[in-house]
Amino acid sequence: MHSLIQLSIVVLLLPLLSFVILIFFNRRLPRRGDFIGVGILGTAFGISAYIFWTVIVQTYDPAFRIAWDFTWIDLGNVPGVGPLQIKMGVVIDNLTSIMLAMVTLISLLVHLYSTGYMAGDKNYGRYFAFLGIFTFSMLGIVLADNLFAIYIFWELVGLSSYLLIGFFFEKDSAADAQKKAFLANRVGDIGMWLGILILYSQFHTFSFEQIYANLAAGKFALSNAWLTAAGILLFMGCVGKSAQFPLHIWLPDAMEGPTPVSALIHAATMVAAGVYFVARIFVMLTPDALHVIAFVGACTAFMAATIAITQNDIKRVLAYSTVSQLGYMVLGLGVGAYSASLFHLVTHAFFKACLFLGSGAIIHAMHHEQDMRWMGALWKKMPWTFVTFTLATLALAGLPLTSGFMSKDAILAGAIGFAQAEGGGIYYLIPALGFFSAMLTAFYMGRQIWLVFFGESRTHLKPADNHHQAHHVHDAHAAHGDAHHGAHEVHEVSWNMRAPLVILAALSVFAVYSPDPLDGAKGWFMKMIPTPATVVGEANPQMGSLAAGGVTPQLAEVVRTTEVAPPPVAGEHAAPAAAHGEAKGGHVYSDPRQAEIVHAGHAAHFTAIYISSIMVALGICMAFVVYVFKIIDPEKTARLIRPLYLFSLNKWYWDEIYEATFIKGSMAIARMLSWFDTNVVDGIVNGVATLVRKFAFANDSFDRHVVDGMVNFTAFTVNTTGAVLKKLQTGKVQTYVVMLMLVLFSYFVFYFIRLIY
Amino acid sequence: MLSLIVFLPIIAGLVILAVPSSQKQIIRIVSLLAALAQGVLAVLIWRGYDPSLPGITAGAGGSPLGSFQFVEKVPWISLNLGGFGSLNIEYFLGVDGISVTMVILTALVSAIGVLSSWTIQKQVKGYFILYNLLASAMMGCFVALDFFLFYVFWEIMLLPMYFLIGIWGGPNREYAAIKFFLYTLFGSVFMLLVMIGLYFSVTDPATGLHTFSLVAMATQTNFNVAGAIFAPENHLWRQIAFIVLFVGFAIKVPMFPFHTWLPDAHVEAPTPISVILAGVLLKLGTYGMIRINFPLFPEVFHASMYVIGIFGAINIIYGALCALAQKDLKKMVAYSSISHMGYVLLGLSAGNSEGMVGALYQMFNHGTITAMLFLLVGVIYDRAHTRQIDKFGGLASYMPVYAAVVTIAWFASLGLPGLSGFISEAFVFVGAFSSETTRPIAMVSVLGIVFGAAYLLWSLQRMFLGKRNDDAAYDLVTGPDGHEHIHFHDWKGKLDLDGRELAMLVPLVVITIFLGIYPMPVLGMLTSSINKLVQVLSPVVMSQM
Amino acid sequence: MSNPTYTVIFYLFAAITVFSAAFVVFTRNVIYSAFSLLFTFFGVAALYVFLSADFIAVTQVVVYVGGILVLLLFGVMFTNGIMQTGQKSEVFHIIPGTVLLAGIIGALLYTFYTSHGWMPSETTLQGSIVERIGFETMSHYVLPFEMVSILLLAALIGAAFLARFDKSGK
Amino acid sequence: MEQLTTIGLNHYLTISAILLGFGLFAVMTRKNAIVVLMGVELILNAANINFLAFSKYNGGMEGVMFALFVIVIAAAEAAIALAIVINIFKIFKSVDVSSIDSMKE
Repeated sequence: MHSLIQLSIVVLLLPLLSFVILIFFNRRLPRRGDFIGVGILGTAFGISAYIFWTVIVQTYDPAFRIAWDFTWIDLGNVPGVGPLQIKMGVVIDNLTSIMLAMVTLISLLVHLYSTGYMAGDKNYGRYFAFLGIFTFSMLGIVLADNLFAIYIFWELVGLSSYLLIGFFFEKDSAADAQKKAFLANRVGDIGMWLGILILYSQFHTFSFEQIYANLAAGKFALSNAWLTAAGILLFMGCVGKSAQFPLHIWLPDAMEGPTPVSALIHAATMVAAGVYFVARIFVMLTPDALHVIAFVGACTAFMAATIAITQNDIKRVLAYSTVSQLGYMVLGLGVGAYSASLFHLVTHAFFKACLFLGSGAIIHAMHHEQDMRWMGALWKKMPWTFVTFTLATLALAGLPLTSGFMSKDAILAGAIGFAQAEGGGIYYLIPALGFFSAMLTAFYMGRQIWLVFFGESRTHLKPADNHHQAHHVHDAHAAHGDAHHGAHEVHEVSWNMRAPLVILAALSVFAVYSPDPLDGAKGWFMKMIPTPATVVGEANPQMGSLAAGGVTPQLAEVVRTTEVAPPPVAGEHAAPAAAHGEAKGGHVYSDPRQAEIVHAGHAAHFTAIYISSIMVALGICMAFVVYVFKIIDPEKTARLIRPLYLFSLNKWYWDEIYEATFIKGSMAIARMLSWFDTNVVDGIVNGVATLVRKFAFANDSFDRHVVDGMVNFTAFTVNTTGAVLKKLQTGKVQTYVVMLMLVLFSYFVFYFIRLIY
Repeated sequence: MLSLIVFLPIIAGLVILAVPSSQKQIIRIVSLLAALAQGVLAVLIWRGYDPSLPGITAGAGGSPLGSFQFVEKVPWISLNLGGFGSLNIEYFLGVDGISVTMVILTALVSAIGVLSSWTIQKQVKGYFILYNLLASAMMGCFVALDFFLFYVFWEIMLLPMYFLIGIWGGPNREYAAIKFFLYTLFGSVFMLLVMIGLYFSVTDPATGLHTFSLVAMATQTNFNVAGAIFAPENHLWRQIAFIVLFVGFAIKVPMFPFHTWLPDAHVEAPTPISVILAGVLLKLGTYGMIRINFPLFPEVFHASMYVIGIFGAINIIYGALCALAQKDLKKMVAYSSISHMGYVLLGLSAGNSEGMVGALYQMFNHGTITAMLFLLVGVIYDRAHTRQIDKFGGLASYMPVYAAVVTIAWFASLGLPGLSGFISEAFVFVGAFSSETTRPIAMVSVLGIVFGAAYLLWSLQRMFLGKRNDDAAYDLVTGPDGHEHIHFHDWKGKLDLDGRELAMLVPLVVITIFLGIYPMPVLGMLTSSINKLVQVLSPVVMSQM
Repeated sequence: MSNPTYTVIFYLFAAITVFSAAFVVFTRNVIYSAFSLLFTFFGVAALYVFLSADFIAVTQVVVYVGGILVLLLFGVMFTNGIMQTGQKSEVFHIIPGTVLLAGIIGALLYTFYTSHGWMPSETTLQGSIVERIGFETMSHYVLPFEMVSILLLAALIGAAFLARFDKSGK
Repeated sequence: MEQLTTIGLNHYLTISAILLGFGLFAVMTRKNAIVVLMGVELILNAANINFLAFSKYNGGMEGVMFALFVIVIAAAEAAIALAIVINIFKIFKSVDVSSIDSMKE
């Protein structure tokens, strides 16, 4: 076993240890054991950082990959299949090591932050336990080398998400939200599970490596449509977990959970797991499946952005922006901008965590006020928060010199390239939606910054009953909140909440990822995470032989480039590709479609930068026009386009639609079936019983009148005969003897008559 | 060994017979000791079991030894029936992978049932005598390898169950008991006919005589009596026999549309009987299918896989939807049992190793998980004297340990990874999907996962989360320490789980978690038997005959 | 068996048997009946000797004469005072009785003498058979023998029980 | 004449038949229970003669053994019967069989 594998397993198990210790002993430990959670996560992050250092910095090899597995379930010699084992294992490659470091870092920061934010909660220890099991599950997803393990940890993050969303379970809204989140995820999960089943039913293995090798060898016996279906179904898992349209509805509600949880789970890591998973299965997605993914991503990005502009709750705005950004990532994967998508995943994780933690700090300082309409003028009171929050906002909006700028532009460039490669038409809708969403993002983030940090303080404008309610629902914090409440003083948060903000904001700067602020492709990240070669290309039978010959599917290097890549395309784009970065220079894509998209994407790089900068500038200008200079009154505008405004405010009415169709429908069917069960099925049973009873009664009367009648008739006959014969019965023994002898004698007589005749 | 594990409870019952009925505690302790001894024996059997021997059919030379383990085989009834030939019934016990897991499950659930019976106050002596009789009969069913012996145990089981529901049950107990009794009797009467037909169709290769031995029956070449009713060429009668047996077992499972006795029986039965009923008795239906129905008529099984699968899917989705609509917690759990047994049927219908392993493992897990669910329902019923979901709310704040265990049990039931139910459900789906026949059914059945989550989470929310309902079955009082507590009317015991309840639940929780993380202790015993069974059932083997 | 002495002696005993039996049946006095029965038993015993069954003959004398007859006499004495006039007993069903008596005897005799179905064996029983009886009793008939002994015991107890004085009845 | 002088099976059977007839007559006609019993004894003796006669002319031991058993059973029968008679006498103060007709009811 490789030492890195051993270390990664230690990293995986440490948060579980934290969970076990805290769930059983939190009440017996000083400070409810929060130091255990923080300490263990610190250790885990240390080890992860070491892995990161070894893999990314020291090895610096795009093809780096080590794997280890063990037999988890041994099914013996299965008839028709042969020896069959279900294996569990760990794989470490560049992506894994980056994700490990990212997850443990953010988790550590959130742990640290929570020591301040959650202080005084009655279930303080349990909270850290839940964070532990979440981190464990998330690391499991990151490290897993097979679909089954991913599915297991997938559900486990669902569980931890469920537990943490419902942490304040005494609130009905929290209880509703946790149930909604779990069920929406389950819907996605059954799709994912069916996708896994399609693959398993063909290859009898869950391992990525073996599935891809088999696929590349062309051993998929079903039609290509099944493969596309498998891809889309697996993507459904991502739809659920990453809150893509149409299962995005749970994520905004999930903000009922504590804010650090929102930062960790519902912004930075868990929701990104969907994207990570699609990246893992990227090589087996057929072009058709990718198209579906791209459109879903684009729709999600656009829809969530339109909703975000009208939300008033500070966390909801961020939630919808998360959905929108996840849409970007999914869009990126769909269009084939694999590296860019994952790049955006990481950058987004940091700046969105920063935003959420920042909003948490604001909420904490505002005594659990979440409505932006009653905030304002906080920048002086909370300078640290203001600076970090603004930095992260810039990254989210995609302004130059930030990490978000690089990653978002790479995705949009990929989208343009994709549209070009696919031949335009409807495919231009995808980059168009992307750019439009970028503008909306800039607008609503500008709105948020202004409403929260600038202008006048509007705390006093809040309607009283509303105000009261806000406290009421957070009664978990009542004791803590009241201590500050009397002062009504908004102040900067303590160091343990500030430090994470600073670290995360620092990680949102371009320099961490790339020396060139305009081009992420020059940075280490995109070099380390190259686009893998597809294993399902329809055009290349040679691929099969190659992959079967032992080339790992993740590798993009292909020996026989000339045979495979169409010369015109390669020639046309070779120069720009080389110009845009030597990272791709050595790689020539085996799949012509993939190659074309990547090269077109590189060609479109600057186009994307121009367009998106314009869009972002436009968005910010709009925000300034509306909120800073107040040239346009937002309320008047809202009245003017009231239907649209309501449409956005009510989140496109998705909740209502689902409520009316699926939930009501399910309940109606359930009630109907229950009625059917008690009245029809059971009714038949009882009816049969009644019939049998009726028959028994009929039988009884038949018995009494007919059968018994005959018996009675016989008895009557016997009675009358007996009256005659009674006379013969004297009761004297000797009479009977005489009769006996008479009978005997009559036998003699009979005998003699026989003898004579 | 097997005789001992089967008859230990009866011995305990005889001992109890000698104890005066006023000595309730002694009666309980005797029962508990018997159950614990049974558990020890089960552990010994588990440790002594060699997972490499396949079972299902006879080993080399037609001898059950070398294939089955812990075999006990002595002639039992030998009657000369003149023109009908002779009747040879054997006392034939033995275990293979399929039954050994069920033996362990039965021992476990019986012991927990005894603990759960501690609260029974009415006619304790009679109760425990019947209980021990039931425990013996169940165990006997799982280890009997002679069809006649199996049938005897099968019928013996009915009687105590009838009285246990009919005397110690809820308000509508007579109706439920009679329904249960008639339903199962209906199934078993036809089973008797098929059994006799089988006897005259099969010979034991070792002796050349007719036999009731299920081991001999599982090999199709032993159906060598010319012109017999179930001879291989007699397709129609074999199909009829299969259907009749299947219905007999399906009633026990219970399979839609024969399931309506189950909610009634569960709602009326006292908690320990519900535990036994759901934990062990339902398994007898599917066990009978695996042990008797399928290997004896493999070609009919093969032809009817699709139909069985459809019934499985109906069970899964129908049960889950019905559970969603229930207002009575126990009824909901009962319907969840129907739903979960649907997974077993679906896995069996797949006819491949993954599906069968999943089905068998699901049987084991459903035994432990549903036992847990019913115990938990019993806990709250003891306190509140109601099971209406609407009558609770916010319990998690006041009974944290109970809420935690409920959460684990509920999540185990909905198939959360890391808990044992997940692995079995996953394998059922893997198997059903891998089989060409049942693939469409599997695709529909996965909806059951969502509905399963829906009803469980919804009930969890309504009972445990949020705040106390206005018409809840308990009062909110402020204790001397200033904290709010709840108070159940006329409940004197501990508010949260007490020691006895923890003693019942903690082993189940531990087993559920352990088998969810590392399933091989149970799966390892199953695999070789299942692979053998799949071989016996596969059409390739049949065509070679 | 054409020895005339033998024949004569046979007829003598046959006559004793038949006539004393007739006297048993037809006399009105019970005591006379009983004593007449004594002769019948002796006659029959003598006939047994003719039939080579000497052991049975002895048994006949011992059991019937020594046992049963004494019992009968006791019975007579228990139920009637000795030498009472009430010892005379009435006759009942005289006509059907007589008819049947004649008819049955006649029918039997007619059967014996008209049917020639009797085919005596070549070897008849000769000499004493005591030893053979002992042997048969202990071998072939050991189970009936044992059962008879049980029967006797039961009869003994039963008789004692039935005939006991009912003290509480007083 | 030869038939009369040569004693054979039929002679014994004749005696047996006559004894049976007398016995039956006694059982049928006599009112005194004791005499009825005597009739029974006659019948038994008739049977015994038959057994022994057939046994002699068949050359086997079966008849002899049966005769022996009959005697034994007769003894038992006599004891029981007399006990019953004594009981009847106790109850009805009479041994008149014709007056005992409680079986009629």
